[in-house]
Amino acid sequence: MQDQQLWLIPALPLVGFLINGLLGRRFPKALVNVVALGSVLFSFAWVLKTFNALGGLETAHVERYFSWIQSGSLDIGFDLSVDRLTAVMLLVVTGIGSLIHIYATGYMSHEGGYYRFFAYLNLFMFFMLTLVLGNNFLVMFVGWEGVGLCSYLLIGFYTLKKSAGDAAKKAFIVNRIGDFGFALAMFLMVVNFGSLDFQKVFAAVKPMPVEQTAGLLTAIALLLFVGATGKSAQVPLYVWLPDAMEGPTPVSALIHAATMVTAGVYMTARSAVIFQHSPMAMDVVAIVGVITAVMAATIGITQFDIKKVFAYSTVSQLGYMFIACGVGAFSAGIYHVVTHAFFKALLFLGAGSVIHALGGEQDLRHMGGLWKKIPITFGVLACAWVAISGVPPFAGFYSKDEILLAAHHHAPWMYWVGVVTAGMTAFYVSRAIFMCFFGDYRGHHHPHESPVSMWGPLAVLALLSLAGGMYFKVPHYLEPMFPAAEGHHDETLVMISVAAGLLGIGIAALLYVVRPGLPDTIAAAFGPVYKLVYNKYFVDEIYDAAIVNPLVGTSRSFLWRVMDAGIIDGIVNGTGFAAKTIGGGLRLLQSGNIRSYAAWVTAGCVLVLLAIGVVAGGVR
Amino acid sequence: MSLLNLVLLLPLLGFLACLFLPKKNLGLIRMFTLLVSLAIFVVSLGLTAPFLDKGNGTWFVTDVPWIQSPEIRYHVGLDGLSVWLVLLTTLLTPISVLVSWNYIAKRPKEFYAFLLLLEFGLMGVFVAWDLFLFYVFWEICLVPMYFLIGVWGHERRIYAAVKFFLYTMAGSVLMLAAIIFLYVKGNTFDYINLLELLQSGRLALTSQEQLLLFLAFFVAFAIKVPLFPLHTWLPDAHVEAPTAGSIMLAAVMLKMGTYGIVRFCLPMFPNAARECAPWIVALALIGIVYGALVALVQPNMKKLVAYSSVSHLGFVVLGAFSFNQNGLDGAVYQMLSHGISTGALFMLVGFLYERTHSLEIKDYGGVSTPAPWLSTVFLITTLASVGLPLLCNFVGEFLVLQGSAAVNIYWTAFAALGVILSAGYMLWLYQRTFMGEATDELKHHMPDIGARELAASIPLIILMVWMGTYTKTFLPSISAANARILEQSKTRVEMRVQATAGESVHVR
Amino acid sequence: MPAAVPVSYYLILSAILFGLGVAGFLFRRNIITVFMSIELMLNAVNLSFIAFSYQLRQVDGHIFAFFVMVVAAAEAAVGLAIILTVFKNRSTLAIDDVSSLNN
Amino acid sequence: MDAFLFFLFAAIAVACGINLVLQTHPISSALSLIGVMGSLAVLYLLLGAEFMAAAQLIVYAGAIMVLFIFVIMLLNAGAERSKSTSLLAKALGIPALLAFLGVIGFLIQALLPNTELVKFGAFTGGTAQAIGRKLFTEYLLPFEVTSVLILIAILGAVVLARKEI
Repeated sequence: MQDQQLWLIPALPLVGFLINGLLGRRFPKALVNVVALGSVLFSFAWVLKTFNALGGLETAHVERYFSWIQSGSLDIGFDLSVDRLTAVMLLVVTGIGSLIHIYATGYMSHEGGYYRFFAYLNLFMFFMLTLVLGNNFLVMFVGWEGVGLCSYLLIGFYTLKKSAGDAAKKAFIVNRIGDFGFALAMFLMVVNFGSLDFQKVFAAVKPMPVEQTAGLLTAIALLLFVGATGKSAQVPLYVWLPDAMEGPTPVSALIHAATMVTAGVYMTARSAVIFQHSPMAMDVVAIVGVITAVMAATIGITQFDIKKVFAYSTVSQLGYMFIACGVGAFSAGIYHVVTHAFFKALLFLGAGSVIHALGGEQDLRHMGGLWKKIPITFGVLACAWVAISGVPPFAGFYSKDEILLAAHHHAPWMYWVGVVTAGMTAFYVSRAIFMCFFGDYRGHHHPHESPVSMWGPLAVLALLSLAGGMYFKVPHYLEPMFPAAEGHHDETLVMISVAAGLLGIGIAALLYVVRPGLPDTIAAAFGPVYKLVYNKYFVDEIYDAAIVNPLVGTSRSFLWRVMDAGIIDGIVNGTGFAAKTIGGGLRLLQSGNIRSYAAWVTAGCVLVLLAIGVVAGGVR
Repeated sequence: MSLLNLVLLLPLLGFLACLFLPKKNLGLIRMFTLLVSLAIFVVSLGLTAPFLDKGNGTWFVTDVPWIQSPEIRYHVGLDGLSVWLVLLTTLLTPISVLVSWNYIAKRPKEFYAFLLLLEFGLMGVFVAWDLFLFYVFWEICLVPMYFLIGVWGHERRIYAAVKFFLYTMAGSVLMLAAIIFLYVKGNTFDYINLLELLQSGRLALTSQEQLLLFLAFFVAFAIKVPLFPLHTWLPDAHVEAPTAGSIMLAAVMLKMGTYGIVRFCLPMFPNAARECAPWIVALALIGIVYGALVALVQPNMKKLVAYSSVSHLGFVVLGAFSFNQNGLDGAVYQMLSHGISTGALFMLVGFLYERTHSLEIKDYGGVSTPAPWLSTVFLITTLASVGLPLLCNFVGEFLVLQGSAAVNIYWTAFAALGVILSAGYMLWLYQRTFMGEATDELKHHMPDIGARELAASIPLIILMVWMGTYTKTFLPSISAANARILEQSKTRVEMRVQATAGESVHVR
Repeated sequence: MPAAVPVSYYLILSAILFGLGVAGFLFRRNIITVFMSIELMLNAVNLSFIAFSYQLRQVDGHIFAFFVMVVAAAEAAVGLAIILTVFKNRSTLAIDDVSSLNN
Repeated sequence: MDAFLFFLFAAIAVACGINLVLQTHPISSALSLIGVMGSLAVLYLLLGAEFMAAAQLIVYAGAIMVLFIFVIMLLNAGAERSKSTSLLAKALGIPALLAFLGVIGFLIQALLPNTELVKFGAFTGGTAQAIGRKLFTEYLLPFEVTSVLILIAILGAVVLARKEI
């Protein structure tokens, strides 16, 4: 296979970033659009061209550029590679990315810092593509940290809002905690395998025995998973994602729903060889996935901010993907990544369209009855709604089905928890849709439909949400990499999960359309529980109280004031003070009185004479 | 005359020439200094040629007698370890001049003259191959820095300057004693000769002597680094120093300590170094986390950056005492990248100070609205400082952590906590300073970055990216020099095996 | 009484005179007297030079004494000039009143 | 005879020395100092230092002491007003002085037990001729330096004694 210039794929958005970032301030909006969209579309086109040239991709296509870090026997290059897993991710990233760029030209048209927004978005594309294309863990880490940075920049895009700044910082630092695990895993790999290249590492791992208990591979797998929990917002590091909704809505759609947050899943699937050697790590992954899925879904039920609902939904869906990885159905996980990218991007963009229509209103309690006023938005959101609820034959149904079947095969209880979660998912999304579009309008702003640049991409995504699951048979495509588990397709299990989804929709319809007063009654009945859930189990508060505040407090009151200024500097200054005191004592001798000096000299002479006497006596 | 001698001589000539400039003519003085320092930088670029070409070896050696008795030689040379530090010095001097352009109004002639003298001393430290010469340069650096802090500093400048001076002197006196001891034993001050004597075993030190000598050198260097708990002079010195002083202090002067550790402590006393390594690593690790935690709560920008230096330089010490190629390469790389990133941070803080005359973080907020480019430059520097990949600090930190992981993964885990915390304090600083709403008064006093400031920033930004991506420029020569140092610090272990076995047969 | 005394007697005399000079320096307050005490000490030292010169049968001691004398002359000239100046400025000869070393 | 002369002039020298210290009026001290110098000149003679004896009388007793007396009279210096001297000087100085005398006396006795007896005429190397030869050969450079020293002293004295200061 000849050189495909893979580097062009991430480089084009980078060029777009540089042009817009350095010169964009003076550009008219149209030119900014051309640069930003052009670079991403070109990148998308290049991806398609590459696949066309590479054909079936039975084996990975690797391209090596130059050595990045070379020290001793360690040699890490800027190497990119494409295989089928990468291919899926590349299409999702560039495809959805292009759509969201188009959408953003409409959504952001009235915002200040227009060029800056697109520059950041292009930078994000660069890092995300680097993450996906990297042929070793370190290049992947470059993308990994880079998307975290872009997430930071875009969440904090509204620099005037303090909450945006806080959320951005939180996202970055929590991600850093995850990266800490990722980095440690890399160090262990280098120490034990001498390389970070995927091929070399996996070749070294493959012959190793499967570890039943703790061991090197378990440690590496778990540390990698720590990285994944940070990036993909899993328990216990999911707290940044709901706050990240401070960013502009296209960002939420692109970064915090469709692409970046799935990087953890991609990384887990990429390292499948390592995980497969450690059943313990796999169990941890699955259980964390289950906990996250349930917990986030319950919180999602109670939220009133439309974006927060979808954010918790994202967390919950990511939990699903990790369940898939944890039970060994990596291809099902990636399948869900793809379908989720379709319908969750659509949900967010649709929500953005609603927010745009209502002039910035995000609270569900101030919406209602909008289906007549913004019918297109309602139409596309409805597609996403059925897709996420798992209604066959739409996108969500296929991937969720795959996951649940695999879970049942691995451990039936996971299946049942998954079914309940699916029901809850259907419920809260339906709740959001009902509260938003049905009943009477409760707001004040005059709603207006979004421009075509916004609903155009929505329509494409709606189409994908409806038919994407059916046409893109991701597990089948990935079969050479992840052989399908010996699955017996059990119709009953499928029926049950579908029923759970429909039940969720039904209950939501009952509560929010037929009997609108009921939810408050129920909330009141479950008072304390409701409060606990509504306040997100007080996780943020617990983190603050248990980690952040003690850390800052101790640093300030003990380490700095006592330890540094008090003890260490005290010792230093104490030495100085002692010297001064002794000197002060000696200074009394220097009275400035010549006669007392003379007396001293005389006394000194006596001593010298005595010394002479002693020496001379000794000589004799 | 070799190029190195020229590079070394120019700042001294510039210093002397500066003294004869008319006292009143500020424009002439600063322009003269700028041109001189730029010329030095351009000439010093030539020094890199053999390293880019071949990558290893010692170049530009001059070895002539200086003082007959005791025999002290003017022995200078350049290897992969020194060359980049020299370049760092020559790069940051013109930047310091640019930064001081409007800021220094009091006694400008002396200020700029001292800057050139400082450059001379710093370069000398990095190229001296004679221990006595090294010591002389080491002390020369002290004088201009003392005056830079003491004359052009802020309110508590005298306290800070004296503290700086005494701290450093305390260490260097120990080092002088050790140097003299070595001279008495080996009858030479020449580093190469001494190393040869020590390695061949002709100059045999008892393990206790070696330990004491190692500690004498190490304490001198550790104070300069500064290693926890010898660091308390640094925040004071930085807060009080003028911007140019802070830049030179953080970016280059601290590297004297780490350079000394790598150059002298490891190869000359390998056994003692290995014996002490666990303790030193423990201090380095504490320093990394401690510095980061204390930086987290600083209300003063310069103090914050100063404590972050304590944290970052802990990595350098950690890497050096990992005794492997990755760790040592990382340590040296981290020295350079810390020089660039922290130098830039101090410079930017200086820019902010010039505008509002405050270093307190609470006096800022929302600066990015009136000064978007300044905040962009600051953000890039911040990101470099927190070790974002593709920017300079990442490479160094990665290699250091990799090196320490090869020894003990728990060290790495502990040190990596510092990386997390660095994101915390730097981003918090950025948020509190640049994000949010700006007051009208702040907006009024906050013009965006000017041409002169941009000229000082851009080279640093470019270097941050360059050093983060194309490490091939720097790393091979550093690696080669480090490989030799590692080799030197290994051979003596064999010697000791021989000695303890009491056999004259070669062991390996 | 012996016919002759040994050289050590001269040395002891020298020591006694030197001691008297020191005493004068220590206890007198008039600056001129203090100065004269110094001259006395110089003389005492000269005596021991010449005594040793006799003991060793060498003339070098005389030369040293000669130099001491020269220095004493120079010192007297400058010292007295200083005393004059001090008196002009302070109108006192008491040594404690002109001590400015003592703040 | 030699012993007698020694004891006589030693006694005079010591007596004059004591007088120098005890007198409160500087002029009395100055006269006592002349007495010391004169008796020392005799002792120099006994030790065979005829040139030095002459120089002692001419330079010291003659020139220098005249200068002193001249200054004393010029300034019209009176007797000291008694003021407490430095306590430290007394407390430390007196014991130190006594100890000094004791130690040096003991050392001279102990270290130089058998010195030569001083007989007039036994050593004749101290003539003007001998000293001149030494001075202008072996000690030429120091001698020339002393001339510079004296020149500087003269200049210094002139500068210091000018009216403007």
